[in-house]
Formats: sequence, C-alpha cells, structure tokens
Amino acid sequence: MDLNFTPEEQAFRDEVRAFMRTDLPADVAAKVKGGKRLTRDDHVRWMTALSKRGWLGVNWPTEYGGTGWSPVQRHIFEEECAAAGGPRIIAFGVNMVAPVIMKFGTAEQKAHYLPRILDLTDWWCQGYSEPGAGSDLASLKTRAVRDGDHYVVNGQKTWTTLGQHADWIFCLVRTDPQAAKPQEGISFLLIDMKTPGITVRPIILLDGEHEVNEVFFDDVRVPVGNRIGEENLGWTYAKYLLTHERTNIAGVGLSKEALRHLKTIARDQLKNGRPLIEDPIFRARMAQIEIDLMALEMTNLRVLADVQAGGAPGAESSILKIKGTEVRQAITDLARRALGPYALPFQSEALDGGFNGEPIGPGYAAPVAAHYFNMRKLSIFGGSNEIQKNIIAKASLGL
Amino acid sequence: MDLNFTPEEQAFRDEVRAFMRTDLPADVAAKVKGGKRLTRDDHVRWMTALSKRGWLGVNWPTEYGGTGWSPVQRHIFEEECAAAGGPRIIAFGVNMVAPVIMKFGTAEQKAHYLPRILDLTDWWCQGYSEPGAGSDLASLKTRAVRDGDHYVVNGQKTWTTLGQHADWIFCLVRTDPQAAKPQEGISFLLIDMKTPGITVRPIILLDGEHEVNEVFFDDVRVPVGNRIGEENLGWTYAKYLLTHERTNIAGVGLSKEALRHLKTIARDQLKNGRPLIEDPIFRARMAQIEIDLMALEMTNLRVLADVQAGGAPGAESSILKIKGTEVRQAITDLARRALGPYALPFQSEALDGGFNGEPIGPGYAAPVAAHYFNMRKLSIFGGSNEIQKNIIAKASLGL
Amino acid sequence: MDFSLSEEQRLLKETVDRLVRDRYGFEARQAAAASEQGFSRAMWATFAELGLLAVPFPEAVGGLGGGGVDLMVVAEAFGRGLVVEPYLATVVLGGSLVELAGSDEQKAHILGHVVAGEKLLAFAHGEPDGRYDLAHVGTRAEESGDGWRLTGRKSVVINGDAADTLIVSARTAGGTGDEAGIGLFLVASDAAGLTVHGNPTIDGGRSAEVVLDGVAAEPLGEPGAAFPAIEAAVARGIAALCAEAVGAMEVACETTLDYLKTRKQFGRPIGSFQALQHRMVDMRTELEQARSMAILAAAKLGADRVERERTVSAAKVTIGRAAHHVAEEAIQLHGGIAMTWEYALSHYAKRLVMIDHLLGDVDFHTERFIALTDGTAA
Amino acid sequence: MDFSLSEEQRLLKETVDRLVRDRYGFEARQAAAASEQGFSRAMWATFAELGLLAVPFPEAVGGLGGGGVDLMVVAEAFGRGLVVEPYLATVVLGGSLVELAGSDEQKAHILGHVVAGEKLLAFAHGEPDGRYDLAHVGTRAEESGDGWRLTGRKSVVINGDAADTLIVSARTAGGTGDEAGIGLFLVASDAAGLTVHGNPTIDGGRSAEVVLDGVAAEPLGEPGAAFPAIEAAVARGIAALCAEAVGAMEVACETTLDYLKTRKQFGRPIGSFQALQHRMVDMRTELEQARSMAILAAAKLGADRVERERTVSAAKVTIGRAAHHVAEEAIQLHGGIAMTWEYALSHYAKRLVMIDHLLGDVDFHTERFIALTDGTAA
Repeated sequence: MDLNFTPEEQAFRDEVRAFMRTDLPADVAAKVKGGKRLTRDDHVRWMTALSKRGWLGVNWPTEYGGTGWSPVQRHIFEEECAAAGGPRIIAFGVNMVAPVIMKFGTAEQKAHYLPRILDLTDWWCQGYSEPGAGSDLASLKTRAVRDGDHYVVNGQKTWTTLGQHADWIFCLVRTDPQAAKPQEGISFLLIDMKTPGITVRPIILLDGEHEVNEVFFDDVRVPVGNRIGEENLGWTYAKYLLTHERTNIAGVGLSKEALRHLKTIARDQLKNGRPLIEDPIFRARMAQIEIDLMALEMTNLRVLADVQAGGAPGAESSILKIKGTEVRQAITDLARRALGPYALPFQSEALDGGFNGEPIGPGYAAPVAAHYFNMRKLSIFGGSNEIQKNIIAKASLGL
Repeated sequence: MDLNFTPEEQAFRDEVRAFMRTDLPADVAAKVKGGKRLTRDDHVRWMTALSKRGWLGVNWPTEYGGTGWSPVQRHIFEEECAAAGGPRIIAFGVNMVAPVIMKFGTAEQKAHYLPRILDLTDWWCQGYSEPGAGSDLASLKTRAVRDGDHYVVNGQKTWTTLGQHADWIFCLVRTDPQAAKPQEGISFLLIDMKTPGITVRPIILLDGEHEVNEVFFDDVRVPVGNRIGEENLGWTYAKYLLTHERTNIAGVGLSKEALRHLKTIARDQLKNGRPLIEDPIFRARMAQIEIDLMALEMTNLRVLADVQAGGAPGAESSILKIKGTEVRQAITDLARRALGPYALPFQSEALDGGFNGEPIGPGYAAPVAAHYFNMRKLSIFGGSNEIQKNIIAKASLGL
Repeated sequence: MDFSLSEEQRLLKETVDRLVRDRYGFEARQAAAASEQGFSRAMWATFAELGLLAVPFPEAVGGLGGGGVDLMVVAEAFGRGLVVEPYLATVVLGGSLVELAGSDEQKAHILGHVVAGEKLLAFAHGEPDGRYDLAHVGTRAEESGDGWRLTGRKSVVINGDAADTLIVSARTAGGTGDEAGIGLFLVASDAAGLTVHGNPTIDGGRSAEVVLDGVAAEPLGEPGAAFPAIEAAVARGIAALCAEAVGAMEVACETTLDYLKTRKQFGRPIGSFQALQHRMVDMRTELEQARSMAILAAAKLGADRVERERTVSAAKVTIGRAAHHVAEEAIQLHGGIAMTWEYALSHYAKRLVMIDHLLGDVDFHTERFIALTDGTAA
Repeated sequence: MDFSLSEEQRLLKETVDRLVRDRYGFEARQAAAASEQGFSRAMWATFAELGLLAVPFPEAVGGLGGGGVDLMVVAEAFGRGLVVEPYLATVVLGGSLVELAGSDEQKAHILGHVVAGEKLLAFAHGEPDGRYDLAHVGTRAEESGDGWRLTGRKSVVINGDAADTLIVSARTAGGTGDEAGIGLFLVASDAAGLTVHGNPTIDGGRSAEVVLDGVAAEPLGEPGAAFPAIEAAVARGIAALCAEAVGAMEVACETTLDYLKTRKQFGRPIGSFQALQHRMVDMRTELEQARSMAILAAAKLGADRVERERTVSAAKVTIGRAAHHVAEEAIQLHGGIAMTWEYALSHYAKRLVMIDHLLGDVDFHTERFIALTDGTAA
C-alpha cells in the first residue's frame, strides 16, 4: 500500500499545472474563481485551448484523439483544473454523446461527429428529461414516427442545460408506443438544432439565472441516418451514457477549491471584531467539512484505484455522488452563513465579467447566496440522491 | 392568549411541591437523582405515599378514587415529580390496565381490581409483546383455548417490564386462530402470576440491568371471568389501552431534570483546566437541546390546552413521542460525552443504594454511560419512532 | 394557560388572512417585487385602510394597542403570502423605535402618518463589519450650533430606498461596540449629504446601502441612551420574523405534501414512498416546534428584559434551523420544478433561508441565549 | 497510488481473520470478558504463537517490522471479533513507547518478552481532570540517592490491572500541561507504594485506577523529554482504534443488513421498507468514509509529525462520528432485540460508542485538527 502519487503521476501533475498557467485564459479563470457568469465564448476559448493540447477528450481512447489517461491521471487533471479556475468541460458532447457514438455509432457517424466534437465545431446538449418524468426517465412521451427515410418528432424535453448555445441535441424518443415495458420502444436520435420546428424556451432558475431550457419539437424531421444503433433499443444506449456521465462524480477538486474560497471569506469576515475563522463554532463546522472531504477524496481514490486495476465501479459511484454533493452543498451553505447580512443583497449585474460598479459589501459577496441556492440542484439532477440510495439498497445491499 | 399558569394552577404547583418535600422519601429521591437502582420496596413506598394523599390515580376520575385533575394539573404534577426526584409511577396497573377495566370491565371486575391497584395490593405487568412481533402487535401467537369455565393459555410474552415484581399480568391472547384478519380473534385476559404454569425469565439489557422479562405460559388455566369484555374483541380494548398509555409522552419534566443534571456535570468536569460548560462547542450543543426542550414544552402545552378544551390528541401524540425521546436521548448522549474517559469504567455495584465504596472518578459518573445505552430503548419501545412517523404520515398527512 | 385568540385577534386574523388569500396571489406578489420600489403602494394603502399599519401602536397615537400576539397574527399571514411590503421596516422596527424612544410629539406626528399609510420608515442600523451585533455602531453624531449631524455608513438597510424617513443609529459617546452612547436620529430621505443606494435582495425584497456625510438629523428622544429601545424594537422584529417564517413554512409544507400526493413516478404517487413520508413528517415536526417558539416569543414580548431577550433568541434559533430544514427539504422532495423561478415554492424557500440573515442568525442567537441563560451577559 | 496489501500483509490478514473467525466466537469472547482479568491467557499465547504480538516491532528485537498498515490489518480483524485481549495496551501503546523511548537494552529485554507473550504492559498516563490532554501530567518523578520515585494518581488505565509492568508518565520538570518535562518510567506491578484497582469497562474491557505513593521506578530512556514518543505511540493507538472500529462497524452493518432481510413485520421483510433501506445505505456510506480514514491514518503513521497528527486527528473525528451513527442506527433498526445482553450486536454498539472515549473524542480531535491545520499548535 502506498498512498503517495508515483513519480510519473507527480510529473504529470506538474505538466498539467504548467499548462494551466500558460493556456487557461486568465480572464476566464478569474470569472470562475469569482463566481461570475461565463459566456459561450468563455467556454469555447477554454475548450479550444484544451483541444489544441489534445486534452479535451479526457476520457477518450487515443484512437479517437483522446488522452488515453488512467483514472488517476484524470483525477489529477480534474483537481488541477479546479484549483486553477478552469471551467468544467461542457460534458454533453465530449463526455456524454461521444462515448455512445464510439460504442454504438456507425463508421460514418464516428467519422462525422467525433472530430467535430473535439474541434468545437458542434456544441451538444441533452434531450433526456421530460416534464413530469424526473428521475423516471423511461416514462418519456416524445414521439418519433417513421416517414420514409425520416422520423417526425413531436414532444418536449426539459432541463436542457445550456441548450441556448447548442448546435446539436441527442434525444431519447418513443418509436414504439405499444411496447410492453416503458424501457422498450425507445430510440436514440441525433438532431440538428437548426431543423425547422425546434423551439428553445429558457427556464429561469431560482437564482435568476438562465442555465437550463425547455426544447419543443413540432413536426421536426430527422433523417433516419441520425439514429444511433437500432430502432427501439435506445434504452440500452441511454443507460450506457448514464454510466459514462459519472466522470468525476465526487467533485473532489471542485470542493477543495470551494473550501479554499470559503476560508478566504471566513478570514475576511469579522465577528465581534475578530476574523470569523477564529470563531470556535464556525471553525468547527468548517473542520467537519474539511475532514469529510479528506475522507471523500480517499474513498474516491479507492474507487479509482479499483477501476485502474480493472474493476467496475458499481454502487460506489452512488456513494461518491451522495457524499460529493453533500460536501459541496455544505460548503456553499457555510459560505452563505459566513456573509452574515451581506448574503441578502442580490446584485445580479455584479456577476457579469465587465462589471466595474461598486460592489455591495465585500467583493466576493455577490454570487455567494445565489450559488448556495443554485447548488441545491446537485442532489436533484443527474439522478437524485434518493434514487442513488435506492440503487445502493438494491445493487449493493440486495434489499 | 396567556401563557402564564393561572393563580389556581400556581397554587396547585405549590401544593404539589409541598407534598414532595414532606412525603417523597428522601432516600428514594436521592437514588433517582443519582441514577441508582430502585428496589420494589422503593417504588411501593413512593406509590403508597401518593395513594395515601389520593394522588396515585393521576389520570383517574374521582368516582374511582382518582384525582380528577385537568391535563394542565397533570402536567404540573409530573414536572414537580421529576424535579423532586419522584420515581415515575409504575404505569401497568394504574395507567394501563385500570382505564381498560373502567371502560370495559364488569361491575364486579371494577369493584375487585381497581381498589387493589390504588392501595398497591396488586403489582401489574403487561403481556402485549411477543418474540418476533415488535411493533406489529397484532401478529401475536399466544393461544387461549376454552375448556369449560377456563381458558388454557400457552405461549410466550416478552419485554415484560418489572414482571419479576408482578402479582398480575394483563395479556392479549389469540382465541380464534381462524379469524380473517390478525386483529380479529384476540381476547384480553387478566392472569394471576401465581397460577401454575407461569415462568418468568429475566432478560438482561445491554447495560447489564434486569428490567424486562420473558413470561412463559404452559397450560395456564385462567377463569373465563378474568376476561375483559367480549371474546375475540380484545384488539379494541388493546388499542384503547395504547392511547391511554401515552400519558406524559413528551417527558418534559424528566428531560428538564436530566438537563439540570447534565449542567451539574458540565460545571464540574474540566477541559483544559476550565469547566466544560464554558467550552463553546459543548455549551452550544447543550443550548441547542435546551432550546429544543423549550419548544417541546410549548408544543406539549399546546396539545394539553387542546385536550383541556375538549379536543382529542391525534398525530400530535406521535410528534410528542418522537421529539420527547429525541431530546431525552440527546441529553443522555451529551452527559456521556461530558464524562470523557470516566464514561468507560463500569462500576455496577456503585448503583446500589447501600454502596459506600470509593467511586471511580466523580461520584455522578457510574450510571451515566449505562443510562445512555439504556435510554436507546425510548425510541424503540412503546411504538418505535418509525411507527410513530408512519402514524403521522397516514393519520395527519394522508399519505 | 390559554392559547386561544381574543375576539379582536380573531377578527384581525380573518381580515389579514382574507386579504392575503384573495388579493395577494403569487403573480401579484412577483409583479410588486419586480417593481422599482419592490412593493405595491396600492397594497400599502389597503393595509392602512384595514388598520394593519396601526396594529402594534398605542391607542393614544391612533394605534390599535395590539401586543405581540396581534403582530404574530399579521406576520404569519404575511409569511403565507410572502408579502414584500415594508411592514417590518416601517411598522415593526421603525414604528416601534418611534414609540419606544420618541417624544410625545414625535410619536403623535410620525406614528399618525405611519398608521395612515403616508409615511414609510426604515431602520438604518447595521454597519460594514458589524455583522449582527446591535451595539456595533460607529456612525458619529455630532452636535453643533445648528443641531445634530451624522457621518458614517449603514449597510443592508431593509427597504431603506423606499423610506421617507430613515431612523439612523449613531454614536454620541463611547466606542464602536459599547451599548452606552448610542442615539437614534431621524433623517429625511432628501437630506443633503445622504446617499441611498437601493438594490433587490435575493428573497424578493429590497435593501439599501446608506452613506451619511454630515447629514442634518433630528434626535429621536434623548440622544445617547437608545440601546434599550433598539433591543426592544429588534425583539419585536424577531418575533415578527419568527411568525412570518411559520406562515411561509406552512405553505412550503402544504405545497410539498400536495406535490407528494399528486406527482407520480414509477407509476405511483411519490408520497407512497416511505422514505419521503418520513421526511415529510420531519418537516411537519419542525414546523410544529417552530410554531411553538413563535407563539412563545410573541407572548413574551412584554416580559422583563432577560426573559424577553432569552426567549426571542431561543425562538430565532429554532426558526433559523427549522426554516433552513423545511426550505431545503421542500426543494429536494419536489425535485427540479422547485428550482425554478416560476414555481412559487422556490421563493418561499429563499425567504425562509434568508430570514436567518435578518436580525441575527442561529449562531449569533445561540451565543446570546447562552449568555442570557448563564448570566454572562448584562 | 496503490491500495493493495503486500504479500506479507495478505498472509497476516489471512492468519488473523481465520483466528477470529474460527476461534473467537461470541460465547468465547463473553466468557473471556467476564473472567477476572477480562481476557483469555490462552488466547494471548495463541497471539504470540502466530506472531501477532511481534507485528509492529523492529526485526532487531524480534519483531516483524510491520508498519501502520500491518497494524490496521490486525486491529480490523480484532474489531470484527470484539477482541478483549490487551493488544492496544501491551503491544500498540506499551510496546511502542518502549520502542520509541527506551534504551537498546530496554527494547531488547522488554519487547522480547512482549513478543513472546510473557509480559503485559499498560500505559498509565491519564489523570483525574486531565480529560484527553496528553500533556496533562501532574504525577511527580523525583530522583534521590536510590533512584527515581513516583507520586500521583492515574485514572482509567486500560488493562492496568493485568499489566506486569506499568509505563507511567511523570513530571520531572515544569507544570501540569507543559509538553516539556514529562518522563516515562517502568513500574513493576508488585512495587511497594503502588495501588492498582481494576474494574470492568462498559464495553467489556478492563481499566484500572492507579495510585503511586513514592513508588520506585526505572526511567524508560532519558527522563524529561518523552512527549514526542508519547504522541507518536498514541498516534499508533489511534490508528489501531480506527481500524478496530471499522472492523466492528462492518459486523454491525452486516448484522443489521441480515436482520433487515430476514425479520418480517406486517407480513414482509422490514428491509423492504424504503425508509429503513435509506438508513441502511447511510450506515454503509459512513462505514466507507470511516474505512477511508482508517486507511489514511495507517498509511500516514510514518509521515512527519504535523501531517501524521493532523491525519490521525481527522481519522479519529471521522471514526467517532461514524461509529456513533452506526451503533445507534444498528440498535434502532433492530429494535428491542439489540438492547439485550445476549445479542452480540449490543456489545458491538457499546464498543463502537466507547472508542470515542479512548485517546481523545470527536471534540478533542476536531480542535486538534484545527490547530494543526491553521498552524496554531506547535
């Protein structure tokens, strides 16, 4: 047993760190660290830098232009990204639809879509969730009816993250409404967002931000060649995608960075004239999270080492999801508390990159409370924590 | 709205307090306050004092020799009892079987049993629970077969608190095994513990104490006249008893006294040379419980006021049970923590009244950890807290 | 021991409950919150007509002579409606300060206008780095030939941008943190040297950053010994916030329960899942405990200082924890829908969480409760 | 990054797992715990035969040269078996002190006997009012013509009544609470002026109250600068307790899961109730987090002081919370049966809760973690 990183892994970390210093745009990193809004262009500049370095396909095999990194390397990369203020890679293309295309796509589909994902030509979004379905994905209602060499798609998707920027959407659609089980009769389609009949409507979240969307399909004609795999077997591909979505599910790097930021706030905020970080109760709460995060990092590394040794992560992923979101949410909760009365003002304009007005209270205050509310989503989206517990109860405990 | 006690209620409190000063045996009170073991005789002396004053039948109407007190008076009495170190009244006779006899017994049964309960001639115990039944009371298996003017009882009861002292046991027995539902075909019998065929076997709890028992019935002949109400309708009487069992379910007076004791410990224990009560973290934990208890007391009084005004407590009783046990358990948990290393020694002999050896550590230490473990029962016995939540979900929320 | 409302209180409750139910729908609330001043002047006029602005004041100045329980009745209903009008700022805090510290003439004049709905007040008290400490006043008040002038900064002044008159705390003697030497002053919103920057708050209200640069001010009562009045007014404010939170928690619990009963997943109502049932039960239990403490705080507003302050601190702790629990669980049990702006519950959740940031949070009041309990505070 | 055991560690694990599984049943454990010394001499001899008593010591003194991970392997298995033999007292604490502070001669002599199972040690360190503070040593060591003599009281000395030799900390200079000026001394169990009162502990072990009245003692190494050795030995003790807790939690989780699957209520296995499923999942999640920290603590025993101490404190906090959670939930999910003496789980629960009272509890180690993290401690 040796819990130190190998010299090779240490060297890799140095390499990643050097890249962050030179190639991560400083203005983008500053926005991420300050909790500011990112534009489409901010994301594209960052991902282009990664692409040029050959590091966008973090989870891709080298044959498709990916990094071919080990799980531990990916962990190091993600940790360094978070520490440097690199935005999270937008997952819908590179980490969600791409693995499905690689595994189940035709040679033509692979040749067409994968390079366009890697060179940022296409921005992808997801068309899984539907209104009223929630964690019960298989109950989807969007219909696709065959008409010659096209499908005609009608229905509605929702919670489509950053769909307002997207060129393409991958969709689960019902192609056989008569199928015996809800999981059967579903197909997996790739749809060009410019196709007539598609309408994107913003959903404003409780923090006032436009992050997710509804996508409406009104007689949208999709070439049959845009279908992945076989008709009515889409659930298989969908499940494959969901397991691959779970990259960096524990979010250890992000929580570490959030904890560092919390400490900065707690050192600056005063309570009875002393830094808040010296308050025994507040400091003990912070220590509790800090220790939970240490344990989570070890649990995550144990799972990674297992994967690296050829094991398949099962219910452990669900444990990482649950604890990872709990820790992250707890940090945002403490940050909000740390602000005291300054959690109240809602200075939305201060979140824009170009803002040069006077901040209300300390410069770090503006995004904190909004961020706390936004992060409530972590335990809901991507399979709610309740669903994760059901999975563990069934798969790991046999209940 | 007036949350002060009325002058009459204040006067009543003074009266109770005066009684405690004069009639509660000092040695018994000292044992209760010190967490020592009580003997059968300790209980009997205390209840005899109450009986003589006419205060044993706290919940009884005056026609049977009870107090006829209002809910608020009962609350005051219980609070003063706890503060003075009066042992809890052993409930099985006076508060459990007696209300059933009053409501469903024959004139002869009332005339025979009730005075003997009130003058402490008969010590009662309960025969509800069976091995493997837990909170699912209706699944009971003990059989009673009619044989002339007797029932012949065979089976086993368990968790019979202080059954080792008892003269009589009230039992639920199955008289019709063919009944359609488990709740049907049950009868309610009063059984003399001296009847041949009854064996009492101690169950030692995890703290090493003999508090509960198993009771075995081997061809025990019980006169038919000892049956309450009609054959096969015992479940009705059993449910009536369970609602009456819930006297003082919040245990506010007991928790207040336990909190006072905790503060005594925390003032005496040192941490880094200062009293533990001055430690910010420990004091904050204590304050949290203190505040929870304030809220619980108000919730309890709200329910009492409702009952006093003629309302029937429904799911509120379950809320009182849950919060009441949580607060009490939290206090015992903090007391254990307060002891530091002195929670470890297990000086069982120090719990006896006559102990005059040297205590290990401070004089209050011996019962604390054992008491913490013993009090885990609060959330299990008397309808587990999970069952209480089911009741609230169904009865009050309609889920 | 009597928990029932008086006849007058029952009538008040009917009035305000009906108002909120019939005229304070979510759409109207959102429109008012999004407006420039962040509330509806028309609704404020209605409050005046219905006598709601007169509730806590003595009858001598046109008030209804209501006590803590009357205030609780109003605030709980406002919590159910997520009311954004400046009731806390103008009536509960501002009005109470005038009542408790003002001269007879000031009381008659100002409260008369407040009751009539003609004057809005705000309490400009908190300062940068002051957090929740009521004695943290660094703003200076200096007397010269032409009267008093104030210089300093006040931050997160609730509804400060709408107020016609700011009630500003300022120091006439002593140092920041001393309870002695704090005065209260009336400052007109158009006074020279006064800057008021208003902004929305995350829970749909308004606050302001206030800069005073030698602003002319009129003392409210005798300057220099205002701390007891501030503490007592804030105690009323806390009691009102507690009751408001109870009202908002009621709606959050009802909405969630309704959702559990109607929303189906995997072919059955999600409320049939036992894990969710038990969590719903926990929310309701928290609500009942919070209600108990809101009642106690309201009932003890007239008690002596230590009992009053110890009780309101305990209540604020209970409410802070319960509101946080209910808000987070209500969102979680709903799932995504409760994360959206257009679903009313998300705004209830925001208000519930933010009430902890007003007039002292759980940690602040826990410490204060301890100090008052152990006799380590004055 | 390699979490796998070495070949030697795998063999050690097989050995100790088999021993516990095959020869350490609950009945035998209970009989040993109820005996006068509170453990089985025969079992101790078996430990010696199997080399378990040699695990952490250098090969030069007959040890196996094992590190933290080897200790973890043994302690985790002992946790599964709820082993009552004085391994912590004799091997982990006592042996480590000799190894870290003793002269070469003392090491060779004492550890040789320990490894052979011929000598039991105990660390007499804690004092009345000292709580968990390692520097709280008031017992005096005084040198006179005929050597060192110790006077003072030691409390809750684990397995102190079985020890052939007590290792007593005593002050040669400075005042109670100073890290400097603490020495370690060897005291024979039959020394004149020594009183040892043994008693059972609530988790099935033994402890002793020790009074020293001018007892003759032999210094262990150089007297006066023993604090670093004490800290390092206690770090090993903490790591061992963490691993023991993981083993005991495993059994508690397995037992509870098994009960949920087999116990029926209302006509179905209680494990089919979702609320109980989720609570079982929470227990397992706590266990995994605890296991991670037990591994980390074991792996960091060889790191520099600050990293080592910060890690063991973090681990003890995690274990303290997890063990408490698992113990209480295991009882609650079982119901009454787990409240009884004859059901093994109740004893696992007691041990799990009591591990927090050994070598520093959650609060103590949280403060210590903070001090080490923020650099406020030496």
